[in-house]
Amino acid sequence: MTANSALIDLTGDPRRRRRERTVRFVFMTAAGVSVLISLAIVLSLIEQAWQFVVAIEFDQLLANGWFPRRGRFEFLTLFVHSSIITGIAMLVAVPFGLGSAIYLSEYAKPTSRRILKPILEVLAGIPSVVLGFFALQFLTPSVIRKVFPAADSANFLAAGIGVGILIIPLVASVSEDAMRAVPRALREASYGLGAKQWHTALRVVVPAALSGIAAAIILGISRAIGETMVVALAAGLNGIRNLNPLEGGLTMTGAIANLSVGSDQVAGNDSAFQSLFFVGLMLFTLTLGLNVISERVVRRYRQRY
Amino acid sequence: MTDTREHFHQNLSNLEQSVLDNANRCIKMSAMAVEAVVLPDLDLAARVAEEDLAVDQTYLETHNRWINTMARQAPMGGDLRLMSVVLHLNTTLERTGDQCVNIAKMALVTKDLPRSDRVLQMIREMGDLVTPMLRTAVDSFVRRDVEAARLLPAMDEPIDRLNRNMYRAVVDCGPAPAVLEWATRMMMVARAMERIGDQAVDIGEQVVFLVTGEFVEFADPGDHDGDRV
Amino acid sequence: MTDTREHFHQNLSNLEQSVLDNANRCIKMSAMAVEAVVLPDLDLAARVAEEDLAVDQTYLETHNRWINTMARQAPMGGDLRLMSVVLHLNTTLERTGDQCVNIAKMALVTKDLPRSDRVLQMIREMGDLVTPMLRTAVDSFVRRDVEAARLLPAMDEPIDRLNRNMYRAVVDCGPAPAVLEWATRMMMVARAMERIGDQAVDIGEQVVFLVTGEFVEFADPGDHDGDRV
Amino acid sequence: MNLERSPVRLTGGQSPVVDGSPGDERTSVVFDLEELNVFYGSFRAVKDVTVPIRKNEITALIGPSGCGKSTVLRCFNRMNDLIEGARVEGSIRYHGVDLYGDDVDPVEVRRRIGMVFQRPNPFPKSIYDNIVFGPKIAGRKTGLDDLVEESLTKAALWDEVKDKLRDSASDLSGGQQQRLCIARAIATNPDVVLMDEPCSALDPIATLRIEELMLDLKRDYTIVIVTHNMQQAARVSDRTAFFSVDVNEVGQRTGRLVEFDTTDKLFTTPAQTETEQYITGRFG
Amino acid sequence: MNLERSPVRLTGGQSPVVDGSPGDERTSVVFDLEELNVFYGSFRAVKDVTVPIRKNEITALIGPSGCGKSTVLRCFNRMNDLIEGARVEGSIRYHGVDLYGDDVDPVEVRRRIGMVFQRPNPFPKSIYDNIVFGPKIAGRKTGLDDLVEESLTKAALWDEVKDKLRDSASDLSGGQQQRLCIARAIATNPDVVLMDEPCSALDPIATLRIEELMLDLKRDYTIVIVTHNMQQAARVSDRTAFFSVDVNEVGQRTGRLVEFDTTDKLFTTPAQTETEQYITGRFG
Amino acid sequence: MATTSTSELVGRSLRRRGRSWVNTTIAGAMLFSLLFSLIVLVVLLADTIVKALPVFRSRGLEFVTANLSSQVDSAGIAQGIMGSLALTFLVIVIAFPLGVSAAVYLEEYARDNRWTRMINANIRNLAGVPSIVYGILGLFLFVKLINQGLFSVADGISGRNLIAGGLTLSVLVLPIMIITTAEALRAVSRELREASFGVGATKWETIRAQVLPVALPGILTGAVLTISRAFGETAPLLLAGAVLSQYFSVSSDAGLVDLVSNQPYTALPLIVYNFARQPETEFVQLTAAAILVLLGMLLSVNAATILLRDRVERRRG
Amino acid sequence: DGGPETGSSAVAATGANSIAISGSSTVEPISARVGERFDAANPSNSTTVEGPGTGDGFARLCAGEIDISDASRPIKDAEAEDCAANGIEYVELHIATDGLTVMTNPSNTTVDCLTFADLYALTGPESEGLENWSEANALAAELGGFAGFPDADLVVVGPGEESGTYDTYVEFVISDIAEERGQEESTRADYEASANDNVVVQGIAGNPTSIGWVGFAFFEQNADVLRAVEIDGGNGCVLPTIETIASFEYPLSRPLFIYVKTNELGTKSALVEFVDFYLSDEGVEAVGDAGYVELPAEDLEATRAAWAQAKG
Ligand SMILES: Nc1ncnc2c1ncn2[C@@H]1O[C@H](COP(=O)(O)OP(=O)(O)OP(=O)(O)O)[C@@H](O)[C@H]1O
Ligand SMILES: Nc1ncnc2c1ncn2[C@@H]1O[C@H](COP(=O)(O)OP(=O)(O)OP(=O)(O)O)[C@@H](O)[C@H]1O
Ligand SMILES: [Mg+2]
Ligand SMILES: [Mg+2]
Ligand SMILES: O=P([O-])([O-])[O-]
Repeated sequence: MTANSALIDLTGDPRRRRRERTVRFVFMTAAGVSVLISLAIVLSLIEQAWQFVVAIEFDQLLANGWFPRRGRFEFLTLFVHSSIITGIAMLVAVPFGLGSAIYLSEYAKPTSRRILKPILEVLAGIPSVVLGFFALQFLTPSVIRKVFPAADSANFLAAGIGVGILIIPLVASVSEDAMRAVPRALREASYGLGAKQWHTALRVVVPAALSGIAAAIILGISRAIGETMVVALAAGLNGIRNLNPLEGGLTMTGAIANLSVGSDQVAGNDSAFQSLFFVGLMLFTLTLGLNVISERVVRRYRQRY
Repeated sequence: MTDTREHFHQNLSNLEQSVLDNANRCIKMSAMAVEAVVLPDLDLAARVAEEDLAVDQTYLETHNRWINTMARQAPMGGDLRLMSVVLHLNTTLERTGDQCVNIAKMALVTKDLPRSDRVLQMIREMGDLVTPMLRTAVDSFVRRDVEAARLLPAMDEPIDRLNRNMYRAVVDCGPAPAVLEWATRMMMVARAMERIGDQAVDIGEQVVFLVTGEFVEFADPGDHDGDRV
Repeated sequence: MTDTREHFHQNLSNLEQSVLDNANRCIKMSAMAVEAVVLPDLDLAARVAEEDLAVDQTYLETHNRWINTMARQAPMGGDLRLMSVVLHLNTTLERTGDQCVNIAKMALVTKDLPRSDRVLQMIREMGDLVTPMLRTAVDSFVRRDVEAARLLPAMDEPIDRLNRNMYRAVVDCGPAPAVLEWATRMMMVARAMERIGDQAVDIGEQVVFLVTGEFVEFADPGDHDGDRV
Repeated sequence: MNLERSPVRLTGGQSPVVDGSPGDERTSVVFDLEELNVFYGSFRAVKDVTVPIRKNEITALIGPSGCGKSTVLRCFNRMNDLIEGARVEGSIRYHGVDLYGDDVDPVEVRRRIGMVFQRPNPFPKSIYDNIVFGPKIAGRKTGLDDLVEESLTKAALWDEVKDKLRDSASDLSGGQQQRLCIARAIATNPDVVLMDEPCSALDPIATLRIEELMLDLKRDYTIVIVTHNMQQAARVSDRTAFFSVDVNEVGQRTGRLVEFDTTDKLFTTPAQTETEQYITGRFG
Repeated sequence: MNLERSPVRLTGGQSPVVDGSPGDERTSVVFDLEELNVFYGSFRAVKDVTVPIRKNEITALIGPSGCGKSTVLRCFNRMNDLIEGARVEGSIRYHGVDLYGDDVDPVEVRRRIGMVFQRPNPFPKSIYDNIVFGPKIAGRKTGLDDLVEESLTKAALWDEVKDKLRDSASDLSGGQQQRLCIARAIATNPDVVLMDEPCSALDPIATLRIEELMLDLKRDYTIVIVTHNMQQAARVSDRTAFFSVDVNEVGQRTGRLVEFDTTDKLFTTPAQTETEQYITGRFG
Repeated sequence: MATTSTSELVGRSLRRRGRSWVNTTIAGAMLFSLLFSLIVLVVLLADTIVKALPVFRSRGLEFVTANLSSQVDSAGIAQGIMGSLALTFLVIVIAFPLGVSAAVYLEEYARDNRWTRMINANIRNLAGVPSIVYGILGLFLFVKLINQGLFSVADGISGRNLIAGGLTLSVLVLPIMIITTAEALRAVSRELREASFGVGATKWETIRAQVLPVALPGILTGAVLTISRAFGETAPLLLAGAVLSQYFSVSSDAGLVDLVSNQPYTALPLIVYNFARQPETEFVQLTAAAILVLLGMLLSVNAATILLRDRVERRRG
Repeated sequence: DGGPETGSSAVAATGANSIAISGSSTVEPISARVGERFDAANPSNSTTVEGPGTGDGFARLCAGEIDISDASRPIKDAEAEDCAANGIEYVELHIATDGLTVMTNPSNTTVDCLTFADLYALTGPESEGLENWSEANALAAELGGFAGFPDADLVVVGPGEESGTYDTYVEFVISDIAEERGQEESTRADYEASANDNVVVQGIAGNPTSIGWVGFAFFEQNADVLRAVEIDGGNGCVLPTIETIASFEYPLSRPLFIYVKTNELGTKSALVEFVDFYLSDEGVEAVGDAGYVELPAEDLEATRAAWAQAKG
């Protein structure tokens, strides 16, 4: 009724409304920046990479090895080297990372967890350049050369192990999250059926967290491919394709770092310099792809619980 | 449509069945009691008393089970009405049983007394009315038949009339004291049958309540007894 | 100790109060009804009939509120027993009210008839017994007094006896038909009072159930009526 | 107000029975839902709900899971605005004003129409700050102490907490927390309090205490409560709306008002078979 | 067995009333708790519980929150072993064997004494795999198909899922999931099934269905159920143990058995005032 | 008697059948994989300490306060420490408010439409982009544009300054900052928000008075972790203009503006990298010593984080 | 403008009291020491010394971005044209001499002295794929070298292709023969390359049958774990020592330069003072400190004269 409509005023305080709009705008701008950044990344990469691609001949991409100075831009070599290092890294990170995750989430009592978990956190906090030095100055001379005296001073094995160590905390924490997201109820159900601890851990929890674990591994791969400093210090600069883990070679990130550190050849050669953007774009695309996949996988387990 | 609370409804129909058992006993007893008085047949009277033991037994059991069911199931809606009706009918039927015993007992105390044909005829007539009425009431409950239940006050009408006329018939029996005593006893029998009629009406009321949820008295029960003013 | 369900318990005590209201009405009515017959006083009789309207009204209301309370509160334990007792007493008291009306009506039909002193004396005696007995029963309920309730069958004893002796007294009244008619009517009055006594005993049974949770019949009610075999 | 409208609506096939009661004339209508439909995206969660909510009464919304009780409740104070894609059709009038009208500020609506939720959700602050938050943001600056005492007293919590108003609200027991939430809701001086399964996280004793509180509160407020618990609706409410749910081929559940009536009537002699089956536990 | 022991124990001041019933002699005792005390660290959560659990009966444990119902229940299959610092004193005899005896393997205990939890917790695997998990780890290799059918049939779920045994259990409704959990529990062929508030996450209709199922199952199994819901205990159980809780100065809550009796008796004429007050909603 | 036999039978079936070696073995293997990380840490630290010992023994903490030098025996890392601290400060100033604001927008304001989902996915992906790619961005965007005077702060500005480095690192950690903040915000229960809206609070009032205070510990933990990440980053700075050399010096009369916008800079991790490339065996020792300082600073940041988180967890119960 | 720039290529040599030096990594230690000593006396000065590589230094010098370009070889014509096009004027100052040192593991006793032909056979473009010393015998013999290589694993270690040291090695050792044989003027691609000379040193030290090359300073630092190989440039085997390098008797000796931009000499007094100091007796000590060979007095005077002339 009109009498009541007059009595009941629901229009609210205009000042509060205005303030709402202002605040909202400020926050929106901030969010916009993140979009700008990714645009900037893609644009800066694409523009320069494009210049590179048009500047070179196609067979230069198939030439033997990655030697920008010689106009040999065999990207495949970089990719293979990156893959080898990533493979070695995952051989280290997956068992140790997963094992750590299983131990922390399934076996460790709260008190021991409080003590043990920081190990991984501390390891995660070690800068990669430190591990690069470790790989170069400890792993190669004091470990690898002891087993394989023939190993080169810069070799995939040391770099791979270094990268692997670097990734253990990532794999461990993402898969531990996934395992801890498995409801306690599921474990109790398993124990309630007379399952032993390892049954519960390996047959109930791990399968339930499988997609999270998969995501952890994919993320680990993505991180391994993008890791720079360990590789730059410990993997060597060999641009010829090499499949021997005891010898070294240039990876994608190594190539970028190498180009960025600067050299007389590059300064005078457009294509060689722009190859940096080309490799950067490849790296970006590759890790993006992996991240998207892991995201998909993660979303699957998020949905379940 | 599945019945989710089958165990409860099983329970509930068991309770209803107990009440029906008593109802059927009462129907049988009312016929037997009248027969016992009219013949008179002391064995029959004794069997009525015996039946009543079963009625009382069932009554007590039903009451306890009613309380338990109520505590356990917290029924609602129609189920709740049924529970309330069950409790009510349980009491009513126990009383009906008692009335039957009251009638049957008269067979004993009147067995050697002289009779009045007119009074005996009236008792017979009432007996012929009251048992079918009780059966009608119980049937209306079994079939949840509101129409049938609504007929009961009308069926009670002749019984009331016969009962009212009893005074006159008894007084007319005098002056022989033996006959008078017999007739006086018969007045009690008539009164008991009249009450059974009332209880049948009461059952009918409960049936109407059970089905419609509305609780009404069919008629002022104060009217059933005594003369119209 | 706070009472968490105060609204419900408020509800419950309102229900109990309604039953008590009817109980007190019945006590008053039973005294009035006997008085009306003995004097006889037609006004008093009319007032009994009037009271009964209130009893019936309360009875219906209580029944409906009972169902609602039951549906809403799903009581348990002592509360549930109280609910069951309330339903039972509600019915019982409505019938007590009816009995009082039945008695009072006799004032009307017997107002011009000659009387028998002996019978009148017996009626007086019964009246003096039955009202206090009803009061005792109601008090035992109010106070949840099992001891008092257990006294009721004993109190019913003299009433039953007087009622049994009524036959003889009535038969002894003959042969004057007018006196006989009056006496016969008085037999009905006695019978009604005897039933009120029974109902008082019934109330006592309920009190015992309410307090102890055990439901027992104090005595075979079939015994209250008619002669001992 | 809208009492002249026929309280009985017949809207074809499966028309809900919306019955008046003898008390209709005594209380005025606070909310008037007409042909309310609520959508989540393109999916219709609730269909054609027509219900009047009366002043100083407790109205309960009951029905099986997913029948849209919460959905309807959250329309009363436009809480659904916060849900992505939620959309309302039909009208909700609040004292005659269209709640979803253009110049209606949902913030203002929520101040006037308080809400209490399923799990007690006190702010992780002191008891005092919990109560004064609403009034403060609404611009109130004075008399806060009195307000706190008044609200807590109304919520039957004052005696238990008066000595620890500065303690964290999280240290209270579940039942106390829920009463605090009620106190918080009434501190903004609303005239309606909505409650969505306010006792489902509480134990029976705490539940009963909240129910008692609701019965006290209806002297001052109009209360709408959603509950899973039939017994609870029966215990506390004056009127009950029973919703049922139709499931379509793809498993989407659309709620539908089956019956609206006084609680006494609905729980003892429902007009609809569906209601009877629900309350007696036969279903499906 | 232990029937010769006096069913009535008097342990001083606040002795719980543990009453027998006419049926005592007909059923044998499966569990015999005597003077059970459970500690979490140094804190005593449950005090002096003496309760016999009888075969093919449903025994309900009720009481206010924190009174130790779950704690006691989890002693029956040594689930408390999994909680750090949990410790049991007193004795639990299972068919006369001390459950906490030195050479008793808790894993074996849990196989014979199944458990169903508060929220349905199917493994995120197929329906089939859920059922066979227990039997398989126990070494069973053959007749699994039959076992699945049998368990699901017993759990009143077979008809609903027989065509989708390989589908994920997560796609079932809440009520179906809980029945699946019951099926899973009985697939290891236990003789006792423990249930901790098995319906508290379900709607009323699903709840009633589980209750019906329990009543069916007690033909084959002994069931112990913890419930918050008095009505539920009343509806389904044969005997009920009512626990109360004493709160000490520092707010620690120690549970205590107040009364143990047949459900009929306990809910209509409890022997203890405390029980009466609890079931009639007066408390505190 | 039947009773005894039942109980005997039951007792026998419940009896423990020896310890499960499978269980023990598996538990041991899992524990070892966790301890492997510890072993690595210990070896790494021990190796570094052993290598660094001569430096500390001969120079004490002097090399921490000394500037870079081509002479091994006088080379110090003071410039790296100062540079790293300055960069960290810039990251806090730039990335923290920006990241928190963006997260608040995305979590609290943005409608859940394709656009928002895209932005969210985009941010998550940015967090996974290798840091060296951010270096490319820093080089292309900041170094170059600043050099061209686009972000002119002072006259004669150089593109290779702290601003470029700080911006590059800020951009690098921004997605992580947004994600951790968003996670902290998401952990705030919906109930709390509804409670606030329910008493008539606006969105901003709800966020400011209820959501942010609750999320703050989480946001801060995330921020500290993020910042410690920025602290240890090397690769992007290689491209973003940090000086990678044996020697450079900063003018002693450079003002603050001049310092951030017009003076060369480096960071501790870069010094480590550069030292590690030097020929002299003494540089190996110096590298190790620099690493110890770097780790020391990082560990104190991490320890603070862990303490902070433990306190928050305990407070929440 | 889109011109090529690396991360270390954008020092704007603008401030009146800041000096930007870039270029050869070989010369970097010398310039760094000089800068250090200069700054000690002039704290308001800011000096940056970097060593990305000789060519890079020239590129930046010619872009006007730096004040001084270090160089381990003379400027190429193309680079000089670039400077001219940008109007950049400079003066070339010869400051020291270095000897590129070919090394092997001390346990390798079979090889004492190598000719350019031997080195070409072992590390030249045609050696790509060789994994055993003996496999190089044929080519070495063909080119008239030593050719007596044993049957042992061949491991070649050296600085990355980006370095001027690599450049010099190619120029001195490979170019002539490669040009003659119509081969690419580069080493084999499949050697162990590292930007970190320390890694190169370790690579050689860690492998008994390795061969590699670094600047003399790097060798000297690690003389205990390495063994320098004598080089026969046609005039007999010569071991690299301070003396043989200074006298250019050692065939792989090379001059080290700084190129100073002269455009701003009039306005930028700090730069003038800096170069003055560089060439002073005190400044020149840095050469020896860094492990390089100081110029003979007459050469130093020539350099000082060139500088004096440039100052005008
Ligand atoms: N935010 C949402 N988006 C999409 N659908 C929704 C949303 N919230 C509820 N629904 C759907 O709307 C229907 C009604 O939901 P609502 O929560 O109102 O039911 P309810 O009666 O409160 O159920 P419950 O008793 O389980 O709380 C359900 O089918 C539900 O799945
Ligand atoms: N793991 C534990 N550690 C320490 N104390 C515990 C633990 N579990 C339960 N308690 C305490 O033991 C007491 C009994 O808890 P329990 O869970 O058995 O109660 P409950 O009766 O099941 O309560 P609810 O009805 O809330 O489930 C409580 O005071 C509780 O706080
Ligand atoms: Mg809801
Ligand atoms: Mg519990
Ligand atoms: O760094 P270089 O001296 O080899 O150019």
